[in-house]
Amino acid sequence: MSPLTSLLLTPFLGALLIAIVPGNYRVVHRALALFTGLLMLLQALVIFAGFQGGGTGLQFEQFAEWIPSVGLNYHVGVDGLNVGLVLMAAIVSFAAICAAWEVERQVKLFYLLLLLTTGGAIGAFISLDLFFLYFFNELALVPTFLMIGIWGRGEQRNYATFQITLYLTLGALVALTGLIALYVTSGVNTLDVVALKAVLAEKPLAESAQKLIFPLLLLGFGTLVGLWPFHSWAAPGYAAAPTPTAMMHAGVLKKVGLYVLIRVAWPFMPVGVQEWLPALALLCLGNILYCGWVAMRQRDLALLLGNSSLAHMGFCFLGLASLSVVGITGVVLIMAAHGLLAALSFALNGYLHTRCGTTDMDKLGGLLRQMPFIGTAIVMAFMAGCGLPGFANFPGELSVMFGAWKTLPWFVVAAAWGGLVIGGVYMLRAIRAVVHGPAKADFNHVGDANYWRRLPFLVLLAALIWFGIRPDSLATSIQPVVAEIVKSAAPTQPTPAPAAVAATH
Amino acid sequence: MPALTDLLFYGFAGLALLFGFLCVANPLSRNPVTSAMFLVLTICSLAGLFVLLNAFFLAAVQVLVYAGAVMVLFLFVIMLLDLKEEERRKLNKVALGAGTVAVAVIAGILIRAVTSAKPAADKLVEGTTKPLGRILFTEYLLPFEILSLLLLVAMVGVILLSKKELK
Amino acid sequence: MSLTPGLHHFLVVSALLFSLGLLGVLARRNLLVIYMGLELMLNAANLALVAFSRFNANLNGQVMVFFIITVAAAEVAVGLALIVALYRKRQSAHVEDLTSLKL
Amino acid sequence: MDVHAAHNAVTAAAPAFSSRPEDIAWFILLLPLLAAAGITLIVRRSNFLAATFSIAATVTAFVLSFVLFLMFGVGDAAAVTSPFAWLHAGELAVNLGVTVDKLSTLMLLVVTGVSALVQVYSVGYMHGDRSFPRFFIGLSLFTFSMLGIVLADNFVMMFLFWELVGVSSWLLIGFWYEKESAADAAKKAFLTNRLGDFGFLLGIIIIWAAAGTVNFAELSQKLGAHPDLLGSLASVAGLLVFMGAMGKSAQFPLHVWLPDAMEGPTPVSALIHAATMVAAGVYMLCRVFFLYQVETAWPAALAFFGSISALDIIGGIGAFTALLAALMAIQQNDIKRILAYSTLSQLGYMVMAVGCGGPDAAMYHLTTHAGFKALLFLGAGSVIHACHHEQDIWKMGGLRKLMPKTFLTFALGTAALAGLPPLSGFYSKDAVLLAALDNGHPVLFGLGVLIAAMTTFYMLRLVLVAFLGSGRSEAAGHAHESPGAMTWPLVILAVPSVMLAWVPLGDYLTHHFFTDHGHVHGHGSEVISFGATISAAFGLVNHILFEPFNHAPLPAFLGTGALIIGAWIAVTLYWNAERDPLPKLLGSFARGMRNRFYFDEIYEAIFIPLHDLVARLADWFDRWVVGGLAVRGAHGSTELLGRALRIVQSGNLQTYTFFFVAGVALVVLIALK
Repeated sequence: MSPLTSLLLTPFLGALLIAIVPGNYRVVHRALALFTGLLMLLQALVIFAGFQGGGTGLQFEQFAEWIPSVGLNYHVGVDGLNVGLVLMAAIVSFAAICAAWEVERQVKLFYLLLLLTTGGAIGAFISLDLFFLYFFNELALVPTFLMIGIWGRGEQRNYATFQITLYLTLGALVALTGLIALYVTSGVNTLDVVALKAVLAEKPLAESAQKLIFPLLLLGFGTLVGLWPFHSWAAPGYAAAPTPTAMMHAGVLKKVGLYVLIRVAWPFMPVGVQEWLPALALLCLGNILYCGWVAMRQRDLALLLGNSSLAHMGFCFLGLASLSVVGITGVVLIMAAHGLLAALSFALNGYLHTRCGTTDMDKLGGLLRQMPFIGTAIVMAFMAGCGLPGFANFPGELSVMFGAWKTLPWFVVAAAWGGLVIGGVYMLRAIRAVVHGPAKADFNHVGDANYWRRLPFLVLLAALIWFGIRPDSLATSIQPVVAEIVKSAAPTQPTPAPAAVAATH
Repeated sequence: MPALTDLLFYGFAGLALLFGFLCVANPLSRNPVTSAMFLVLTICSLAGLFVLLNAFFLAAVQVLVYAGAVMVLFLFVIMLLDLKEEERRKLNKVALGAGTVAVAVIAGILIRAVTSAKPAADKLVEGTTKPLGRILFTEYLLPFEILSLLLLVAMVGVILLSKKELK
Repeated sequence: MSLTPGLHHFLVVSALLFSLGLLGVLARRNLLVIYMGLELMLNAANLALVAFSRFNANLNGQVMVFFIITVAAAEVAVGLALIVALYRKRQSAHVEDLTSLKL
Repeated sequence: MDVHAAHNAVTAAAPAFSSRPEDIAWFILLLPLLAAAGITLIVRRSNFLAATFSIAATVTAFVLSFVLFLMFGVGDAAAVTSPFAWLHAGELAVNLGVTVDKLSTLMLLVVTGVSALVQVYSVGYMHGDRSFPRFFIGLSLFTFSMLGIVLADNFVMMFLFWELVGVSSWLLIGFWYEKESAADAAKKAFLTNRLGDFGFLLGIIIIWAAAGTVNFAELSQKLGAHPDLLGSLASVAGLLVFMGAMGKSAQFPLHVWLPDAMEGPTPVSALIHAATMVAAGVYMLCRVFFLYQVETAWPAALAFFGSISALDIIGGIGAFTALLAALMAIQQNDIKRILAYSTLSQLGYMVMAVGCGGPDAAMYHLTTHAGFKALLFLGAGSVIHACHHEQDIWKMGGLRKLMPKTFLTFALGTAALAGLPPLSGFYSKDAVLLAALDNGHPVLFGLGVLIAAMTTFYMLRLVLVAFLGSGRSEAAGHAHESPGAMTWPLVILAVPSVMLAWVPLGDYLTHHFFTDHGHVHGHGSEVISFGATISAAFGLVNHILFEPFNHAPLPAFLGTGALIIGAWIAVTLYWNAERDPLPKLLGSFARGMRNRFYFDEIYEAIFIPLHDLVARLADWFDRWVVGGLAVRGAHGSTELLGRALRIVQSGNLQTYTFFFVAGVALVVLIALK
């Protein structure tokens, strides 16, 4: 059995165990969930460490035929593209399980749903079969709707729940239509990504079909990521979600959409990509600039973080639109980095919410005095959020901007403005409002996190800093895979050597 | 010269329709007891029609079950509920009109459909107890047993529903 | 269509009887009378089935009627029990008073 | 450039990591980081250990820097690097490496030296602060980031540390974060720097896109071989990179953060705003000076610039900043703000020197300035400490007798800043003026002389008001000399303020910048080894001291003349003055100077609201058009339809039956058709 399969089974087994234990053994549920999370983290670390970077081949692959009549198989494996994402998902899951300590009501059900989400996310990242890709994504999404609805907070909870459910379900539906259309028009009876890739390399889809299917996938999965203007579910949804859910959703589930786009849409539909690239470039500005500006105006920390996370997704779309090895490598780097960062930010936001009772920035202030650890973590997280070097986001955003310059120079200017200036403005304002300023007496009773509660923050921070200092530990694995994707996505357009560019000037 | 059976058919059919009409839309009385009584009469007329169709067993069952058991139930309930109110209520003219129209339409459609169909071969079959029992206990054994179960369930349900406190 | 009663004649009677039952269901307000209308409609169907059975020379239709009568009996029992229960709760057996399905 | 080749080079270099002497630079770089980490993780609760860790690390770094300086700075060893793979994605290859050459070793000495002294000083100044260890964490982090800039061998690494300097300065300026003004000042500093970084990053991207590398050595080589490599964006790229310097070195129009940043503790002001962070911009310009030696080229949209080069614009901005800041400094009353504007002005001077094509002069002035400005700031801190955090010079006075050590060192620093021969400031200022004159910028030269006079004027005003005369407040009357931890750094810093120029520093720098290109100023063309320097130093004292007057008399004499005029006006106006006579003399112009010519107000009134307005519009759009019209509209119309259909749901059984029957009738009709 591949270690990937055991990693995938772990959360489901954990959920099963939790389901068996009666509802009033709260401690047992927590311990089981935590143990499951730890086990996943360790397995993911082993997989990441055992991964041989530098090639394009799949590793830890496992294949089992299931329904041959429709070409549906259980096929898992990692290459450079998803190995880092699997690790990120495991880290975030572990942190989310730790952060779920704050849940007081219906603990058993919550852990059950959380572990389902976790398993779904891991499954979506490692599956190499269109059906399972979609299935696991939905398996992860549906429990989040329930969690927001049942354990959510704030007056807008119901509205937000409905909004996020409808948006994401519709998005998934559009994406499903695209995937089915892809399956049907490919004409080969297989849902296997690897097999499809081989077939489509020989016999590409008809151009008209590509031009129709590509936008379905782009908009469908784009909605799951929060592509402008299908983004308005995100900020209120995250504000209403319980902390672990927000962490999982903003951190991991959002990335699944991007991952599928890179894995399926880009390499399989080069003509579609070319056709829709300008539109995508424009939309990503909506994310980077517009959502950044919106974030500047927010007075609620959760809404600010939600919009900021949308702005980061804009960088991913810009990198995708750049269609360059540098840019798309940057996208994958951002995906891993932003997963950690979003989880960290929402964990902190949740901590503030449970302890201070509010995330309204006008009411908070001076918290660095009362809670030095949390305050420092907030500073670090928000600094990472505005692209500070040393944290994992920086190399990703840097690569995206470098990669996009040749084809989309003005977009890069806008992105740099959005990332450096707008991002700096709202993050600094948030830091100023939340942790700086005179300490407020209201929060005198509010304690700093104890050693146990620090665990999720420390885990996430450590990962963020590690990938910030050693981006190559991801990039060397990502790059060959991305190079292959770019080659198949833009076969007519060989990336010019720098010398050639210089000569044309 | 029409045969006696033909006359009997027209007689029973006319009676059935007349009593049916009086059961649901008696212009003289809106008392449910009256309706129930006319329903008994309609059913008896139908039993007559069944006899004309050689379904002797069913005719007997019809009278026994409907006119006997079901109608007694109806009457019991009517007595139990003591429904005097019906008389005081105003007749909803609009509803009556709409209902009549709808019914007329349905009736028209049905009759047109029936009369436009091809007539079937006129063969004879005896609906006596013996062949009916044979087929019932061979070919239709399983449905028959299921039906008994249904009756049991209905019985349990009724007992539960009729208990004083509904929880 | 000849005057000698054939299948058509029985079916027409059945259709008319059915319509009368429907009229009762639609126009009357008393739950019990509505129920009687329903019984009428069932009987109309029975008549049609028996007629089919007679003119098609097999007993399947009659078996079906037998089942229908049994089910109808059960249905009447349950339905009347429901009406009684409802009356206990609402002090009315009048459809106009039973509008709790309305949003 | 070929990625694999670079990668191979990296792996090839890796085994040799510990065996090469230049790898000492890595230790220098990492020592302060280790100190910061050590304090954070281990000794966070102990003031004494925190200070010890931090100071020990910085002093060790200083000693190692000195070793490195002897090995690579003195003598003619080539610049060497040991790359360490950081990010490889497609054609983008970034290796972290260190540059060890004359320029960086000198700067290493400056940074570690000043940092070490500031840290020692802080032990006294910050005594009793509840966040004492945090302060040293911040200082160590800052030193680390600054050393990163100094040692960076490529643009991306420089940008990386550039940002880190920004954030560590934010930490330090906002050290007293509970004070609203300090927190705001930190935010402002960071954001203003971010604006500069925006341009810097774009500049780096343009250069990479055209040249295919971000490595300084490779870039320099490529640009040397093909001066037109950057194409039509050459000058734009240069200016964009300069934008980074504009932010860090607080050049107009991004100068507004620096005076506000005085909200930080005074040692921070000394470290950040005298010797390191603000110098980073100038250092960077010098490091990438090859970028400005390419052919001037503008894209079609900017063709109206014609033959004006990026350097000309840089020089102009530098001179303008210098003049503006000097004017502002004249009417400030806060002792730290005077020094802040003075720093601004001197930075403008350095940038002007770079713009005039004299990076050697700029670096020269940077080095000497680091010494005496740190001295002045620390002296000011000593005064503030003594006067119980009183910063208004008009409430001081008569401190000369109460704080003799501080006064003496402060006066020396003032003299050096004013450019009194033979103190260090005179020589570096002379080099700047000479660079302007030699490279054909007479206007800038004239401005430089004017600013020199103004510098003398406002510095003397400060000294006369604060130290001489009689005490004007109780705090000033009860002032007492600061503890040894604070005065000793002053004394130590006074040494380079006086004598730095007595070693042939100018020639050293000139040698670095211009030997490659074969045109050499002055007499320092011969290779100087360390031993020779020592022996020559004494022999050449006479020669060096009077060299400016002999070699290029015009700037030397004019500079000295400016000094005398400035001093004369200052003494006339402020000797024993009780109130400032200037507002009366100059009227509204003085008010303008005092209010910094309303730049902050203009920014606050125009640019910030403009950006906020866009944000407000976006938010409005999001709330009402996307969130309202689109989302709520879709949901609202669905709900409206639901309400309409709800009318059908009357709850009446018979109505339902009616519809049911109608439906059946329809179906039957259709089925029978």
